[in-house]
Amino acid sequence: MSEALLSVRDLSVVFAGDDGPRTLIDNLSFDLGQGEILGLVGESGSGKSLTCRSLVRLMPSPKLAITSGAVMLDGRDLTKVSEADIRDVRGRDIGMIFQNPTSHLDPLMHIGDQIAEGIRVHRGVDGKAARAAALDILAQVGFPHPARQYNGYPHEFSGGMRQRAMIGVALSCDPRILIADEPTTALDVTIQAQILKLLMDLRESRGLSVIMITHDLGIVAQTCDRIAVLRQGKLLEIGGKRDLLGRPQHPYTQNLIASHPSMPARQAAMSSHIVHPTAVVPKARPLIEIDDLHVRFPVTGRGLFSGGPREFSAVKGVSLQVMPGETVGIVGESGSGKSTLARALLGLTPISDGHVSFDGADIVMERAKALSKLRQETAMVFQDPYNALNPRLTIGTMLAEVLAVQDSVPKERIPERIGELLDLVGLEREFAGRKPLSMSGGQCQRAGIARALAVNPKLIVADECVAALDVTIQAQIVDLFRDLKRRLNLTLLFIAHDLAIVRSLCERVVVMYHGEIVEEGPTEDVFSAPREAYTRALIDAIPDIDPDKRLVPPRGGDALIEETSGLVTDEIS
Amino acid sequence: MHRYKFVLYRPLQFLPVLFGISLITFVLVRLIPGDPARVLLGTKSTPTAIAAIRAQYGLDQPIWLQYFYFLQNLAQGEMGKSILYKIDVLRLITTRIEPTLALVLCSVLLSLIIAVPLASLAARSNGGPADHIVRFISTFGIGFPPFWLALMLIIFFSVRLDLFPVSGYGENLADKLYHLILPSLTIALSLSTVLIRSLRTAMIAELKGDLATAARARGMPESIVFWRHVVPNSLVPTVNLLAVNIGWLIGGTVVVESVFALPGMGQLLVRAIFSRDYMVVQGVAMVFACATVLVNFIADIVTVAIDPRVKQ
Amino acid sequence: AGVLTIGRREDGTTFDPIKTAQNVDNWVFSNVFDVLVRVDKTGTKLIPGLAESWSVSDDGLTYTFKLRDAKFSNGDPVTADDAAFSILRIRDNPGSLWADSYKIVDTATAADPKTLVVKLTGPSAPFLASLALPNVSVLPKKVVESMGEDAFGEAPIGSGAFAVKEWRRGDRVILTKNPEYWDAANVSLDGVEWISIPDDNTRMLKVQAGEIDTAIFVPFSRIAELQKDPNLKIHLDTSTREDHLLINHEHGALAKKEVRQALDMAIDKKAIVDAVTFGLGEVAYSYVPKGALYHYADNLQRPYDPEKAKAMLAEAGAADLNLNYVVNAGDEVDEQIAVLLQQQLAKAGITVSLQKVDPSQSWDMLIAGDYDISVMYWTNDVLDPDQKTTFVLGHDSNMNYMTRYNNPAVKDLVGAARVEMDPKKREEMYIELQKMAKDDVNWIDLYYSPYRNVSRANIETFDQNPLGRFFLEETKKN
Amino acid sequence: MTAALAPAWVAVRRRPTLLAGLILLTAFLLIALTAPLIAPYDPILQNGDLRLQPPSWAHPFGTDNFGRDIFSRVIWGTRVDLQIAVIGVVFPFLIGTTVGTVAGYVGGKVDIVFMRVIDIILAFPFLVLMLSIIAILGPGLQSFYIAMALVGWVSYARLIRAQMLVLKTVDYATAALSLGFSGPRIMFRHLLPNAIAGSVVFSMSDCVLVLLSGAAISYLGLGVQPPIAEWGVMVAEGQSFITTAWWITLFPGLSIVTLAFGFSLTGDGLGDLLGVRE
Ligand SMILES: Nc1ncnc2c1ncn2[C@@H]1O[C@H](COP(=O)(O)OP(=O)(O)OP(=O)(O)O)[C@@H](O)[C@H]1O
Ligand SMILES: Nc1ncnc2c1ncn2[C@@H]1O[C@H](COP(=O)(O)OP(=O)(O)OP(=O)(O)O)[C@@H](O)[C@H]1O
Ligand SMILES: [Mg+2]
Ligand SMILES: [Mg+2]
Repeated sequence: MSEALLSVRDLSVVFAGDDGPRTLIDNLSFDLGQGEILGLVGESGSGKSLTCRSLVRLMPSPKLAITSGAVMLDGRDLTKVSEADIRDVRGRDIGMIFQNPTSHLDPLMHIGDQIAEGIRVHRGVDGKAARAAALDILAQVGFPHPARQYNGYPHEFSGGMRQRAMIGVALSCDPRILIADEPTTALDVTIQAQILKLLMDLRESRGLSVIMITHDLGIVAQTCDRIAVLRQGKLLEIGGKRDLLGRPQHPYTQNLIASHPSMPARQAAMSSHIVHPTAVVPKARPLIEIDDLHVRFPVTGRGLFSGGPREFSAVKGVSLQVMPGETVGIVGESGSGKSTLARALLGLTPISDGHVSFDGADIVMERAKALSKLRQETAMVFQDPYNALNPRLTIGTMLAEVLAVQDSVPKERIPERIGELLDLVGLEREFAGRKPLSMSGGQCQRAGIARALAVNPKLIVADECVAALDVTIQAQIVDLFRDLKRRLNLTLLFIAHDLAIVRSLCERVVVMYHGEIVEEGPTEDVFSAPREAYTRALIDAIPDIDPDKRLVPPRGGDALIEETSGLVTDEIS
Repeated sequence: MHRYKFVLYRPLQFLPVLFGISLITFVLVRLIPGDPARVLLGTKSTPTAIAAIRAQYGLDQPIWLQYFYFLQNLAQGEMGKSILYKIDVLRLITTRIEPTLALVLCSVLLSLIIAVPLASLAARSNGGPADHIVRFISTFGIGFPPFWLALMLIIFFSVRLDLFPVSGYGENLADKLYHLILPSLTIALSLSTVLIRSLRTAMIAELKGDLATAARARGMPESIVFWRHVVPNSLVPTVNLLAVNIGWLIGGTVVVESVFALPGMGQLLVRAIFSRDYMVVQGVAMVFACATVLVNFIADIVTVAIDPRVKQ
Repeated sequence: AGVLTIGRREDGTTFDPIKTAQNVDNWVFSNVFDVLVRVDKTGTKLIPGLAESWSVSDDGLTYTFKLRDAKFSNGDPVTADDAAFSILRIRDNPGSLWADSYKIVDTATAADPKTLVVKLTGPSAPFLASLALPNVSVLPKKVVESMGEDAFGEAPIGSGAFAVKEWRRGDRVILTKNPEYWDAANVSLDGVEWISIPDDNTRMLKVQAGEIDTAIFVPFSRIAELQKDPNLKIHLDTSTREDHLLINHEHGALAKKEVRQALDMAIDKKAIVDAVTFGLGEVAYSYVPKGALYHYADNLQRPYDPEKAKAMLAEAGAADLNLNYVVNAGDEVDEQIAVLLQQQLAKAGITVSLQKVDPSQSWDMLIAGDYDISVMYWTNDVLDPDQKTTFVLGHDSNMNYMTRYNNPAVKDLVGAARVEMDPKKREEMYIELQKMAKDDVNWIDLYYSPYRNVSRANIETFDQNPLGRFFLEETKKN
Repeated sequence: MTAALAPAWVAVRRRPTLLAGLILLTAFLLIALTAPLIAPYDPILQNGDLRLQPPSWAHPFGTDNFGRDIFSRVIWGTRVDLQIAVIGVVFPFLIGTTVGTVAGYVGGKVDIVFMRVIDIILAFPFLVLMLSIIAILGPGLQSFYIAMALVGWVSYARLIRAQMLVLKTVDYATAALSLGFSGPRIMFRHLLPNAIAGSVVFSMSDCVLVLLSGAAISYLGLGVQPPIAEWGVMVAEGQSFITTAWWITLFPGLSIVTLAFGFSLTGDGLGDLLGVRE
């Protein structure tokens, strides 16, 4: 490692709150070397983003202030330089890319212009030259048709392309240091792999130094040179990735590594829990039977006079059977129709064609009967724990209402039942009086599961129910499911695009692509020997925590890019 | 251009709206007690004279038949004849439409001229003294009854300072604009308070938002951050607010027209209602409705022009 | 020389004289058109207009007019044919609002180009006076017929002192001096602009600022202040306006004459004059307004005496009288009177509930008898008292101006006065009528008020006669 | 109960805007409630000897052209004008909220029908409606309220509908649906409380609009029945004296402005409190 390019010394950031100051970053020190990729990991709220924003003094609120410490770049302390100087540092020396490209790109401006803007300001060139340079950058970050795509608006691109544009914007100022704040969290595994590959390529070609923020150890394992672990604003440990992953010092780090779904320990644990399909009584009637299901949505935004399809098929001809007590995982990239399938089988979305029956009742032919059965015997758990709970109701009120409406428990038994449910999901009974906003994501998700259990379901459909959670919490929730399944003999339909979790939880897995099932089978079979190229691509794209298992971007670059941006082509011509 | 396609079929949606408005106005004005013939004849009316006038204007026909004739006329692009003015309603309206349109236009421009800089000032000094002053003025200014404000402006600017004419509508373009300054100012003062509040809130949100952070992280000077990113993005919600307010204004200029003696449609309408000049009320209502519809239509186009995400 | 600008409340509605009954129109008609016979400045005498002279046959049925040499503003001569056409048109045209008043005309013919002969179906004392009405102005027959009525109503041709140059609807009527006018030599103004400025304040401020020369309809409340301004002249010209309280004779106790008399005594008219007209009006005591023909100056004035009124009411068995008072919305003066009357009548133990309604609707209510009391006003269009008398006392189709007053003796006298050709006897008859009406309290006379106009100090002779005619042909702008 | 209110009080105290607004409104409410006690004179009693007196100790706001005490009239006017602002908003709020909730949640044909009706009302000249209704029912508060209710609900319906369209796709709506809750329960118990904040904030500025509409109607001469003291009517009637007796219009005018100010401040504060973006 060469001489440190950027060094942070004893950095502290304090929040001047209404009830006294709170230290958010506590005496943080680290170095970033030339051409190095440094990973910053840690749970949500640990201060990763704040640290990086402090480097360029972009505090999210005037109530936050750097109280001590120094950020040294080229012999200057960035915490002390003038406002004009720090503005010069931003972009030119230190560029940033953000987690959510949608909100960080100007929706009203052409992608290309946003890149050209930085070039004009920082390099002081005229419009024409800036445009040429911007086209160049577009090509570098992997836009297949820069000239045409220059005039595209952010919303016309897919998430992956937007993130590429975001990187392009950051590169426009030709920085030496790039801060990437969770650049792939919002993206599919496949796209994630491409973006990470892009970042590493850029490091190679431009000699960039990168600070990579993430909470996924797999990503750091695949991309970083060194890793820093943050917790509650403090640096727990820092070191070379092999050292740190191999011999974590701090118990928190050890736990973090152990929670990673791709860890051998967890995979071993899983196999002991799996009830083999053969264990299911073969003659049992399937709980769910789906036969050639089609779900189509009317397409808005197409005028009276424009031709083209007026319907969009989200699910096209899916057939699937789920036995009682089975745990089936549904995977597939974003938009492949997973949620739609789940909603259709619960009778929450009208079915366009085909048949779905639950416990023998066809939800098209015998709608009333099937629906009442579904409402009483199925429940859903949702992705975003906060959005899934009505923010105005306490957990107790919410559960009581479900119990009252379901009418399965006598009125006077309701409080007691609420207690039992909370016990079941591992929440203190006092949570009955809390509202979602005063609870953490994991606690909310548990409450959501308690609500699902309140109906005494035979079937639980969990739609991306851990995607929004920290790895450590993720692991807890997955354990909870496993436990409940065993104790209550639940049938579980588990939707996720995180294949590692599915692999650790489910017996059977269904892979969806563009509304169709492309592969289906026992989890281990599918994961160890995928038949379809798509499935393989999905599996390969999972960043493994083992740095030596290299990340393979699926189907190599351009083909997929072409496809994801295909939608765009006719929009901007 | 793909995204402007709605321009072609949008007007079709408005036909039922206009039909609904014609029906409601027709029924409504005829529900009002009072007889146009009697109003026309004044205090010295006699029953025979009243009957003669009613017959002349077809008011003795059953109401559904009258409506039928009205629609029939409308289909031929006519709106009947004014009972009070004895000329074609459409012609009458064309003689009165200009001042109202000009007034609305000038007021809107003026209020934008007032609102955009003030809102920018306030948003950029968020929490500072300038912000407090602007907020105070805009909150306080909302409550002024327009006719009171108008008189105060006349007394101050026209009588005391002799800067502007007291009232009236000029002869040529420059003169007309000169006459329109005070009336537009009256409206603009209250309209701009609404705009300032909306713009300021939007700008503050944008200034704090991801967009501005991203631009700053690229080292963009604050002026570019503000004018290239924050302002356009804050305008989007304001365009709609403005459209609703313009729609409201179009039918509500009567007080200002009356204080400043502008020969516009508002005055025509009020007099028509008071004298039960049915045809004129209907005609003006239709014209106002069309104007409102048009304004919303323009607002749609503007929104689409500013914001590529919006598709109708 | 110069152009006189006049600020008024409303714009005119049409220039076809037979199709309007509004003062705003009539007052401009007098500038633009000419009539056969005019009413003089005092409002008490008929003087020659387009007719140089006239004679009436002994039976009172044939009128012969000798026309002067006059021309329309397009240069065509004014002929007897035009005059006959105009009289027959107001009688026969389906759009005429005045047909009833001219049904008495049997024929109108041109004996020669300058001689008009009008034959009546019966004798009529007020007929000659009715020819002074601006609505029966002499129009150029050829032009009306060739242009069409509607077009004429927008761009008329007349033989008055001024000609319509442009009409900006809602804004102003621009008149220029008519060089063809028979007395053009004596017209000083180059033109006149009637500008509509609906808001009273604005109109006054506009004169004060010197942006217009004159303004009419000065609010009572502004007179004292404007009088102090040395740049301005206030003109208070006698009018025939009388404000009165209508009483619905068919409603309960109001049918009793004593109750109505008590009501009269319970009202302090002086207080109304003071509060509402700021002392500029005059307490009224006869339905024939002061300054009008046959006004009876010695008519009975009941004293203001709420105590006596209360006693009279008690005697008549109407001790706790409840009255429903219909108020015209939007009329400042009307609402003020209502508020005053409510308080005054309360002193006599009468409870008045105010019901504010849209003016056009209050008409309907008055006609339907859906009221107890209500304030209305009347201004004469014609010099002769017959028009008002017939409407108010003659039991015509209007139920005596909505009061439902019914006294056959009065009715007979009204009829007789109409055909009495001897002025002396007629005057007696009208005095008798005024006494009878007062005794019966057909309504309660409240006050007479003047026309209130203001002009800049440099404007000379800005006069209005009691019938409302402006003599702009005499006005000078220095 | 007091314990439940304590956090609310803390939240209010931290927001000077809201606090100022609430204080102003409370003050007006107190004035309205105690009008008979604090008004020194009968608001409708005329006194010919005291006409057009400028402000003095005996008559702090002066007297009008009937010799009525303007101070007392302004105090009594508080009753009427508060009532105008509140009733003029309550009905539109109720109607609009209901319609918006149903249209937004149910969607489909119901939504289309309501949206067309809303289009019609939005394009309908307000003045025609207002003047017609007043002409039909007679001038006075009742007609005013009816006209306001017929038109005003549209804004609320649009606000709520937009919120509902978003909220009904939120997970807890889906959850409620999947748990077998009835439509009305989901709409009114689960979604509406989360959708209503924007409307509550808007209702405060709507109060201002209603007050001003009332004043405009008074200018056209169609305000409340005389001799009731109402600020808008007082300003309109005092207009003829604006150059000679400024106090007749000034004090009721200021009262309108101040009350409007109170509503605006409260609205701003509420928006801040409830986290609503305008
Ligand atoms: N504007 C702010 N005002 C007050 N506190 C803030 C603000 N922004 C962040 N914080 C606090 O600072 C701490 C660190 O936040 P930061 O955003 O850096 O976390 P993070 O590690 O990036 O988490 P995540 O993985 O969720 O993005 C948190 O406790 C957060 O509550
Ligand atoms: N109500 C709807 N109207 C129109 N299109 C819809 C609707 N719901 C979903 N779609 C479309 O159907 C497709 C499948 O959506 P779905 O939500 O089932 O995907 P998913 O596999 O759950 O994706 P993700 O991983 O992002 O949750 C997407 O392209 C989506 O845009
Ligand atoms: Mg973060
Ligand atoms: Mg999904």
